[in-house]
Amino acid sequence: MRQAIVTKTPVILKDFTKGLWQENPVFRLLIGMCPTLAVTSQAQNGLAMGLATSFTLIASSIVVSIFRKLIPKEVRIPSYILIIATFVTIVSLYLQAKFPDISKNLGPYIPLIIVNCLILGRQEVFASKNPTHRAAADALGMGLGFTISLAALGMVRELLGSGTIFSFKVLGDGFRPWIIMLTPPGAFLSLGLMLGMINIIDRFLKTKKGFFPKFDAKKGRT
Amino acid sequence: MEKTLLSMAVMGGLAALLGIILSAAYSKLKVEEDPGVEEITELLPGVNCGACGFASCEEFARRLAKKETDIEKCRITFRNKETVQKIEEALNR
Amino acid sequence: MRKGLKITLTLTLIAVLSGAILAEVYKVTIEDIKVNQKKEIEKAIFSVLPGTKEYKKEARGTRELFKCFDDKAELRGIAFVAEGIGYQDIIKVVVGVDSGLSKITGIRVIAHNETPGLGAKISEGWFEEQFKGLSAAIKLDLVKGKPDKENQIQAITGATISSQALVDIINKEVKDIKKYEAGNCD
Amino acid sequence: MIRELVLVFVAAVLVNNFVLKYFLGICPFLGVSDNLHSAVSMGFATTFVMSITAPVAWCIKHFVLDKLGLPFLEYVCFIIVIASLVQFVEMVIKKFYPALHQAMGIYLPLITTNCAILFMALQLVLREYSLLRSIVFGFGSGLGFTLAITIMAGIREEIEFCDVPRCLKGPGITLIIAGLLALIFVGLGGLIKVN
Repeated sequence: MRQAIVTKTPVILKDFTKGLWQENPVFRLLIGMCPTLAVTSQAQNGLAMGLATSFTLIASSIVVSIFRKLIPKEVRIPSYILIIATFVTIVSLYLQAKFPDISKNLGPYIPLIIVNCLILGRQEVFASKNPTHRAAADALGMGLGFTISLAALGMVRELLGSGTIFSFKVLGDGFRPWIIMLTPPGAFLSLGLMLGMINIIDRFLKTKKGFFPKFDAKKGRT
Repeated sequence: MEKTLLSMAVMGGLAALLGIILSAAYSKLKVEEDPGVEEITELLPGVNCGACGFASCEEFARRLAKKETDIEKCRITFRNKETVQKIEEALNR
Repeated sequence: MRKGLKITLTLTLIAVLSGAILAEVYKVTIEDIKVNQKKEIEKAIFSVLPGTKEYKKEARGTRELFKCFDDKAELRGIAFVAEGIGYQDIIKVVVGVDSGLSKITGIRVIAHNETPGLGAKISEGWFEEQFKGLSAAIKLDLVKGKPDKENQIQAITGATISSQALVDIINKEVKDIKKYEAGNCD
Repeated sequence: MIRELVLVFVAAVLVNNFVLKYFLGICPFLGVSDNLHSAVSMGFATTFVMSITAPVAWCIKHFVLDKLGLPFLEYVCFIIVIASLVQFVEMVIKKFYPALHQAMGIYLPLITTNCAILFMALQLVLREYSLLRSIVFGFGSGLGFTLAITIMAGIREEIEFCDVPRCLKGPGITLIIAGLLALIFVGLGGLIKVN
């Protein structure tokens, strides 16, 4: 165990930051899309959904990684789902009790956190194979990445859809809000375009050469 | 207190019933799967989320074994270096 | 067989544990949830029938009816919860009518699953304001542009179905209440 | 009665389309829809699984949860029974009917992380549907999912030959196409007003 401690700190840091950009659940891995599209018509709802999902992810990652040796291989998926469902019910009851209006806004999408591919995926791929502290770091990073992405998408859609961010009036009265941004088509379009933008930024960061690929007459686009 | 006991009883009963059904099924209904595919299925997350285009990781593993698709499609694990590497080993064996 | 036992044991253990935790959490949160629901209805009643000091709940068939009294214990009016199908899901609205059942004193939407930012605007103040003071005798109808006649409501842009649904619910409910009250006017 | 069931069915397929309006089943929707054949079989398998889930969910709610007054166990009971039940059914089919398993069974495990199925189970409970109406609702929603995923698969097969900007390749362009499809389905919004 002595040797592990020496190399541990960077690994934890790597686990944490991985979830923020390289393996950002929404824009890179593209999992957990159902709530992303559904509740981000207002930044506040997106943030609340992000936090609720992160809490569930962190809590179940910790529990799963603690009991990872005890759960037999055959029933690992039903057991993980049971743990996640318990935490989601706790979150749902807590929101109904303490934040009734957020619970009303998120409505039917809170229980969908149980079947969010992100959480079950992380349990299976990471939490059930690594010690608790690494699982917690990974869950924290993934959760934060998820929340930031949802809040960002929520802000964009709310800004364009109703001219406000977190219901503070940002764009003046002259701005006619794009109602489409609040409807399902707006959700798909804005997420698709944001995905494209993130890919461009990522390519720019990676190549650092030109922003637009140089067009090479012979070989076509490089 | 009575509600808690009731809820524990209901959940316990339900899970026990399902546990028995599943364990019986596992032993009796074992279908020989060719080991290569089984090994890959073990490596895949087994979450059956359908993001790879196939409804179950088992099916995805079978297609991987037949080289009809590539690991890139499984969006949960394709960034996970160790698993991808293990799967590649299993594939070219 | 040992493996089968291990599977069943793990599943049952997790399930029992989760059942216990959930029961406890439910017990802790159920009061708050009930308080929230009660506060919601109370807030709605007080906003729908201003000046009400306390209210008495009465059963009316399957739904409840709130007889509201002001400080001099006179009957200020009747508030009731109306339900109906909106664009996506059920809309619950509290409607207040004055004691003579002639005027709508106000409405307050307490539960809906309409499209956030669009249909959800039915629960915003300005839309509910339009119903205040309208006569309960004739049917309300929805108008796309500026309302000119007396009993007209301006629809929310982009959410006509939700606005129409709300107007229909109120029309139907007011008619029911009048029938019910006429039946056994105490 | 029949008229109402037809209304619920058409509403579930067209008006309240699970993918394009409630954003459900997006993971399979983005993943599977690049060839028509697998999209159609995935769609029908989902419909098959949803038609099983609807009555099971209804029974759990009415015979177990309501009778014993345990509303908070709703999510946990639903998900664990449905997931295990389908895993069992899949094994039975795989063992005794390999041919059927090849066509349909391989899609059964799909249930574990498909938002559409859990959402549908919770919705039919929330709206207090009768048993028959729940089954029609489940079946209709599954068909709605199949409809959306098949249309998308058809379009995406054409997209292979178009010059899609590099940053939008794959999921990006699919989301934009889905946005346009959703726009069309919004047009069907007021078609039927039914609970």
